[in-house]
Amino acid sequence: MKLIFELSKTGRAAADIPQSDIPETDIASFIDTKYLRDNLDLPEVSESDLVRHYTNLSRRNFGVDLGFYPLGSCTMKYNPKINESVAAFPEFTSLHPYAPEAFAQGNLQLLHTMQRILCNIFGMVEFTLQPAAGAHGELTGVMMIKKYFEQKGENRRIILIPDTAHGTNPASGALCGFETVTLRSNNKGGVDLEHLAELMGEEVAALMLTNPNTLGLFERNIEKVAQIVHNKGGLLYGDGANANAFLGKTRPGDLGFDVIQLNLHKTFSTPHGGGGPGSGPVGVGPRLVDFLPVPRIIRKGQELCWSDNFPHTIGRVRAFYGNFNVIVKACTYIMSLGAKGLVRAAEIAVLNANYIKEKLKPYYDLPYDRVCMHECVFSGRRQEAESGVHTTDIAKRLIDFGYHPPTIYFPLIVPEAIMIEPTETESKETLDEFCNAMIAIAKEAKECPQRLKGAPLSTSVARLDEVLAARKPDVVWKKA
Amino acid sequence: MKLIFELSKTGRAAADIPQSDIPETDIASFIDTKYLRDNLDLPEVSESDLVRHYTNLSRRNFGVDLGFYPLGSCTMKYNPKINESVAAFPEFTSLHPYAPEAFAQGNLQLLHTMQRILCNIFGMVEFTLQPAAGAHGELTGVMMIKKYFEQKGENRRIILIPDTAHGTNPASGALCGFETVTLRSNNKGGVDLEHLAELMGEEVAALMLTNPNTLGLFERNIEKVAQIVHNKGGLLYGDGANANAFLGKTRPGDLGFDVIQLNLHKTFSTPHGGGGPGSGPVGVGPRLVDFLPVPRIIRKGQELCWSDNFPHTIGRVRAFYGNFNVIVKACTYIMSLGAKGLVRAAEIAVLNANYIKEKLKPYYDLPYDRVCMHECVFSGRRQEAESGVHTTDIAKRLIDFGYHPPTIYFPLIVPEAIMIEPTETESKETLDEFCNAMIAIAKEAKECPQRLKGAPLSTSVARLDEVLAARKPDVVWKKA
Amino acid sequence: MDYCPHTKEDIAQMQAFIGINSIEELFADIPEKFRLQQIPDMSPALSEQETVALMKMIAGRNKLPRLTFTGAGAYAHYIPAVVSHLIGRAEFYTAYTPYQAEISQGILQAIYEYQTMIARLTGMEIANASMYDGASAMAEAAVLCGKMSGRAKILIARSVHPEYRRVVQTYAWANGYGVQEIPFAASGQLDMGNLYNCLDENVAAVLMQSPNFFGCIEDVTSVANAAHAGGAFLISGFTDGTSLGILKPAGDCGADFVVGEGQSFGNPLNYGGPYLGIFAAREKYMRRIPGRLVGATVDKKGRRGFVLTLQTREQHIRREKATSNICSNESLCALAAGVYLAALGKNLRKLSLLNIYKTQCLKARLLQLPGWKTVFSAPVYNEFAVICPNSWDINKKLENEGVIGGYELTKDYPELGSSLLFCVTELVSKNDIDHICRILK
Amino acid sequence: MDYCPHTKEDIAQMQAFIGINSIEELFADIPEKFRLQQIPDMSPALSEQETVALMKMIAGRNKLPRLTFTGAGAYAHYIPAVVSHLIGRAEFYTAYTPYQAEISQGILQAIYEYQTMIARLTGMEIANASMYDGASAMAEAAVLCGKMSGRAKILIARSVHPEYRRVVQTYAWANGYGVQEIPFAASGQLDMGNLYNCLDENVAAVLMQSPNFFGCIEDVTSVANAAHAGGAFLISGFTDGTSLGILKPAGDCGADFVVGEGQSFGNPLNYGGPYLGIFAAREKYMRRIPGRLVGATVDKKGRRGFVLTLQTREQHIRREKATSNICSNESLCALAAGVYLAALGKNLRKLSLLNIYKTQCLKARLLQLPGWKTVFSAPVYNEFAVICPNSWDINKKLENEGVIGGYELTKDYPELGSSLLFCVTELVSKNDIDHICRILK
Ligand SMILES: Cc1ncc(COP(=O)(O)O)c(C=O)c1O
Ligand SMILES: Cc1ncc(COP(=O)(O)O)c(C=O)c1O
Repeated sequence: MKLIFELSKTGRAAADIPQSDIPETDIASFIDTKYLRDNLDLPEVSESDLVRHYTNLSRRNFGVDLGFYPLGSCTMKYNPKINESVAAFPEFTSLHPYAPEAFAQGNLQLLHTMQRILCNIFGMVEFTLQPAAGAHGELTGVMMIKKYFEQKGENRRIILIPDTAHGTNPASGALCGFETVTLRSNNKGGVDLEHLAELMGEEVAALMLTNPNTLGLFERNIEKVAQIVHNKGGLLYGDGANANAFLGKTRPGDLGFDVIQLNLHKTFSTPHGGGGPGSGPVGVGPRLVDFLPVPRIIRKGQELCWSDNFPHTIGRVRAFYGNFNVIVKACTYIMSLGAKGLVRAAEIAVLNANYIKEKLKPYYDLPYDRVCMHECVFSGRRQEAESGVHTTDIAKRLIDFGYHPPTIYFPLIVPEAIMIEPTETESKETLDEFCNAMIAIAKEAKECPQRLKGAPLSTSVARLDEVLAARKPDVVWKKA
Repeated sequence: MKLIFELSKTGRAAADIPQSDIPETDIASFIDTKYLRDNLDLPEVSESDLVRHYTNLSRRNFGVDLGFYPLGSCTMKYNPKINESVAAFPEFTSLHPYAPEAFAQGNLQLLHTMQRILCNIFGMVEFTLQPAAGAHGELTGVMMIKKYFEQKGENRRIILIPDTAHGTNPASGALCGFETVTLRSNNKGGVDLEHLAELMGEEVAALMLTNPNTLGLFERNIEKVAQIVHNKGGLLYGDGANANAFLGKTRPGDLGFDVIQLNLHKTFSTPHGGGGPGSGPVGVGPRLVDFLPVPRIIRKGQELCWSDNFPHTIGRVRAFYGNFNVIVKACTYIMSLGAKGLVRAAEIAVLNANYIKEKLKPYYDLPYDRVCMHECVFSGRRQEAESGVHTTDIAKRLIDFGYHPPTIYFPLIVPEAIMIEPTETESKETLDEFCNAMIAIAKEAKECPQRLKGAPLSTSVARLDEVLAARKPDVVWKKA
Repeated sequence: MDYCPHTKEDIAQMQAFIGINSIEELFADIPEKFRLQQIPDMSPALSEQETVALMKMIAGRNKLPRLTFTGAGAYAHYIPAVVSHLIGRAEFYTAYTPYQAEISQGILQAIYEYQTMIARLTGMEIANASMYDGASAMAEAAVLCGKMSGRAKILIARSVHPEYRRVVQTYAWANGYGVQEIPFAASGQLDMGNLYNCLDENVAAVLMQSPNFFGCIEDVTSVANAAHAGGAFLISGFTDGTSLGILKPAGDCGADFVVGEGQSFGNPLNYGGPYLGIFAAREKYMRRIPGRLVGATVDKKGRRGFVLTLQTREQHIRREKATSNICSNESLCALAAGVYLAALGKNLRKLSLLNIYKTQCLKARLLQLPGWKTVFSAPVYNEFAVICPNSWDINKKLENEGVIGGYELTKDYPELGSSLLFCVTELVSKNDIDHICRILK
Repeated sequence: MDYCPHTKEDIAQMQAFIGINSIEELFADIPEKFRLQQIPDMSPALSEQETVALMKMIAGRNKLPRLTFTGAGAYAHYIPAVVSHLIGRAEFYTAYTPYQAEISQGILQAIYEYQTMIARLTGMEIANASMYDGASAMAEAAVLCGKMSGRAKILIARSVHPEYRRVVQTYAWANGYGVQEIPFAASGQLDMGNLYNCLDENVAAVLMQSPNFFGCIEDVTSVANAAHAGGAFLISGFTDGTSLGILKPAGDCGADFVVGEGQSFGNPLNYGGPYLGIFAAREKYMRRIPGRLVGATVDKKGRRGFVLTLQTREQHIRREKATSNICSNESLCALAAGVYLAALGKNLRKLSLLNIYKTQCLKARLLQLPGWKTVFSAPVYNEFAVICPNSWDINKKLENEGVIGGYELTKDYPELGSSLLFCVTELVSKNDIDHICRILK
């Protein structure tokens, strides 16, 4: 397809500007021309060209609304349409963040309710809704940990991170000036308790744990893990990206987590938007409440208001209050499901993952053969060994079968990893058909590996040259 | 793709029903069970399945938002998104048609304004917005004609219809009990005046004329035509489906038309919805005002109200007031374009059609080689003679080039007709590319006619067996 | 704003190619004396922002009610969010009639599915792709019966929606048919005795609705038997389509045609339109019915596909001999209905029940008010008629509280005196019922 | 409502296949004592209709203003209807990050186009695929400059948005950097004298906005020269992105990084989010910047295509050595911005002018009120500060008329005393200006 710039023609515009109802004056009388730009090189297209361009682009994109999207660690569940409709209410979309609180009582109630609900679900004392995504929440959490020890006058410069952790965990630690040290997993895919005990010292601020972890496995020794960390005065950070696995089954607060970030855009069904916006609320236990970012919602008589008046706060991690409109969608979802619906979501998500795990076990290597939670992680090493086919090839071939590929090559400790998260919104029929495709591909890998290496065949472009893209980066179009 | 019924599974539902806040009672205590049904065989699918089903179906459909759609006589212009947004205002969508007029002053103002505007544009005395589509408007117009003569005590049972007319014209006459007689066209594609004079007698109620006609040609002798009809006491009916050609250039009322129906879904940019809803307002000159359908809008003091109090009315042609929400879109469009924009639309529509005509003239037969209005009609007879390729084959091959085919085999007086209406919203680039495709196809027709006969190659299904469909009609799915 | 992408240079190049000096030359066929320079009394163009502001202002002159208790042929139901999201897909709503099947499989399959759902819902063998609305669907069915039977009289129950009767009257008049009304009995149902008397050899069809305009459920089977005994067709309609979730469909009662308004299925009130006419029939009439039909077939490779079929019935082929003049129908509304019905599935029955419970609750409560009396004895779905002290005052009282009250029956049925027709759907809560009873006390 | 399609039989079959008797067995890894039976204090499930009613009720507790004169980092602009129609395409909004390029060409190409538009608009060579918001974009740029320079001090103009300063402060603290404020001069622009004094060899970067928080246009070129002379980077931001339609972009003035809030481009106010952080840079920093980058490349057949590129900068590859921890960004908001900018094209300049005319009009009118005085002398875009008798009273007066007045500067700038920051965009008409002047008279 052409680029929007290649459609451009001088003199066209899709959006028009009203005539001024105020006499137009020479701009130079207001602003010295040295401050003015002399060219504005934006595309000039008609409305119809614009609409066709983006509509046709959309048709080259795969979304959950088209089919199964078992991207592990991403919880690509169905995004209910009612969430979109509610979030589009003009009352929610059109208020300025600095609208006097008297204008915004509905919004404040929604945010406040959401905080209370999240506390109930996750067993935390308080939540902030300010962070814009999961990683932003991690950063916020780690900042609070830093502040906590600063406040206590302890200089702890290390954060422990399991080798299964998502890349954002070490990166968040680093962006906060911590040194990160890798914690080994044991052969069951859980925390190696001995290694933890060994690493855990007075210099260690926290352990960042994802539970269930990125192998889709629940940390059976969570109580011991928390003890070891807490006994040395450290804090336990929870990456809640996988919260879909345990809604209503257990609560991180009860398990000993001092702080946890959520990904509303995973667990609570808000759409991912092709990469965002998300929302990454952070919940804290009693130790960290004082350090939450400001502003926080407080009650003044009948009214809810914003307050900056928390002296120990880490400050702010972004302007305004968070990705409000995303939170509206998550809140709508939670209200729809209610107590039982959330539990059922977790149960069916776990059931679905175990079903896939059992179905595909005979065909793909399963490095950790135990009950999994919301996702299961296979390895393509058998295919690699047998016929030189890589996990990438398997993934690309799935596209031809009409599926979005699973997450691949993550977690790093599984070679040729294939990480499948079906979520609860997929039917048994869908899982069966998907498994049949996976089984067919395993067969193809043996019988005609070339077909996999040539995949996908059904898309507008074939496999793209990523090496070229990185070697000669072209990230901004220039007229030839 | 599977049918929605083939996805169905007992126990699923995409939409749920609230719990009753009123005690549930045995239904039989209210309604004798003999009145109750015992089965309800609707599809049972989850919301996600539902969304995927219809989203994937939509992707097997071609709309104006995907590309050029030069369907002659259908005026497939771009459907501005602002029309959709305005029509979705809850104030417009959520009022009951029997809401007291005090609740509906906005709607009434909109309808009233629309009537006035249409009168201005078309030079008529009054408009009704009740008919639901063009053909419904025709029927309404013909009914008024019938009533007019009934009122005058004249028994006129014939309606004259040119051989170029759209099928709805004779069908509308027939649905009103008239006998229809075909009027020949002359060799310039206009009305054969002698034949008209010959046919026009005391038994003839009206001539139904489309101007510009379905050859895209303006009736140069319109003044004489009107004279001949009027001199014999007949009325002149105008099929306004082609009004896009003359907005602001001339007015049917001035040309002598006594009644005209419009197709808002063509001329005024409202989307066709895959076949409807449309809207077919009917405008009348002084002779027919009394016969307009009821209710009509009247002013009572400050308020606008509905009134049934028109004794000579034909009555009603549908319930309520017309396709209100479609009218909102058309009104929004008219307000956007304003006086000059409407004229420009007509001018560019005509320019575009003539441009295509000139570009393709060397490659396809042009039966009437004169300046055309909003559309041009070619014939595929050269290709037929040269290589046995039919207009259908040319049309299907265009699909592979990314275009919706033009209207084909209409008007009936042109053999192998190819009727191209580009509309004003298509750019020169689009026309050039389309013409290049048409030229390439003309070449293919010569060089490898088989490719055309096998077209389309790029669609989810190839050419379908229409004969089988008609011979063994399967219009309702039955479980195998 | 206009939507022409043409730059000055484009126009110049195109003029040069055509060989003209100005666009005006292209309009030379319009006789000079009729040539216009501008549209009189038209406002100038507006930018999009200004257009929105203007239309918001007009919309703002409407007053949205807090509650609506009027049904009478148009019904306020909850519409699941999926409906607008799906019919808002540009590929659906910016397409024309699917004349080119290969690139129209989306709407064709969806309409085929709609036809199937409607046939099942109405208890009929076939259904078409939609008519303009319920009233015109009934009128076209009546005309068809006239043509098929060669008989010139149409009997219509007085308990059919008044506007439908008027539309039938208009179409019948245009075709030279007479229309006669069959009164209702004290039960609110059609007066069978009178029907027998009227059923002579001149009667083409009997037209009725169940639920009828008063909300009363008719004994369709008996009417069908009577009509058939008299050699007439039975055309049976309904008011609120959601009643089909629980009521025995007319198809199961012997009707030859089932027609009705499909608005209740996922289409907003929209101040009366666009709605969609449901038209279902016995299979044997397939080649006689009006409107489009989508049929299943196969492509060259044997794959299932869908096409517009039996087009020889239609005006663009058969012209004056067509079964109807209909061309554009209400496709997108039918799509909405299909999505709605597929979304609810068997829950449509639950919805029907909810409508009944709530209706019975309001009815019981209103009848406790002094001077309020029930009118009819027949069972009802979600509408019921009441006699009340001063219907006009009552509605004004409600109006002042932002509530649209019952439909005033007196206009169309002076014989009923001061009476209102109330409608209660799932959108009305028990609190709402309490609320209006409080207003009326 | 829950969205699980599973029937009882499905579950039974799946359990049997897995070899369990109840789903509960799958949760055996959760130690018994931590196992929950239900979520405390949670309300039961609601049907969709009830959910909508509840959310409508909550929404209804907001009061929508008739007019908004507050900008201060979030701007009310007219959003063309195309934007929501296009970003509402399900293929866009229900997709994840485009890790699998072959089935994600839509969003990849759209973001590549967005990057190009942003680079052109800001006068920079490259731009990334978006950050969380303007404030965090500025903070990440500051941290990056600290890392690249090995210097530990950040200078930030006091005329930068107060919340941005606070965010920078937080990120800087977390990374062990110090932040120092540069005051503003009487003109409202950054105090150059003070800047020169502060620019020692410890300074990693100078941070500013133009227009700045007071709406004043800064002399970015002079600041850039000063910063560079001191061996520091210049990070320049802006407040309302539409100002870029007419103002010389910081890239053309020598800035090393241009960051800012992109909300003005087609994203609704949304009570503060989601918005999008714009991040543009000189090409030479391409391998150091945070966030995703889409790059053009070719497929096996030489066709142009797009991929996420330079991912080795990112956390999922580089982990603790990544240039940032950012993963999800604000893709859909960036898509909206791209659609908006492509829709306006060169009309963005007209829009800027309209904002300026209207702003100047309000300013002139307000300064006629007794006791109202101008604060700064520098030219402004669409915001301006005024000293006025009692800012709190004035805003209350406006509030009572449903108008959101100016931003109260006193909170963040006590040195300015009673003062308001007014913002005027194209949504404000001359009548509106008359209206509020009448209220304030
Ligand atoms: C386990 C885990 N943690 C954190 C994140 C980061 O979340 P976000 O993309 O919202 O920043 C992800 C996202 O993929 C994740 O899978
Ligand atoms: C010339 C002409 N007249 C009438 C009609 C009928 O209009 P509608 O489809 O709105 O009933 C059409 C539609 O194609 C037409 O082209």
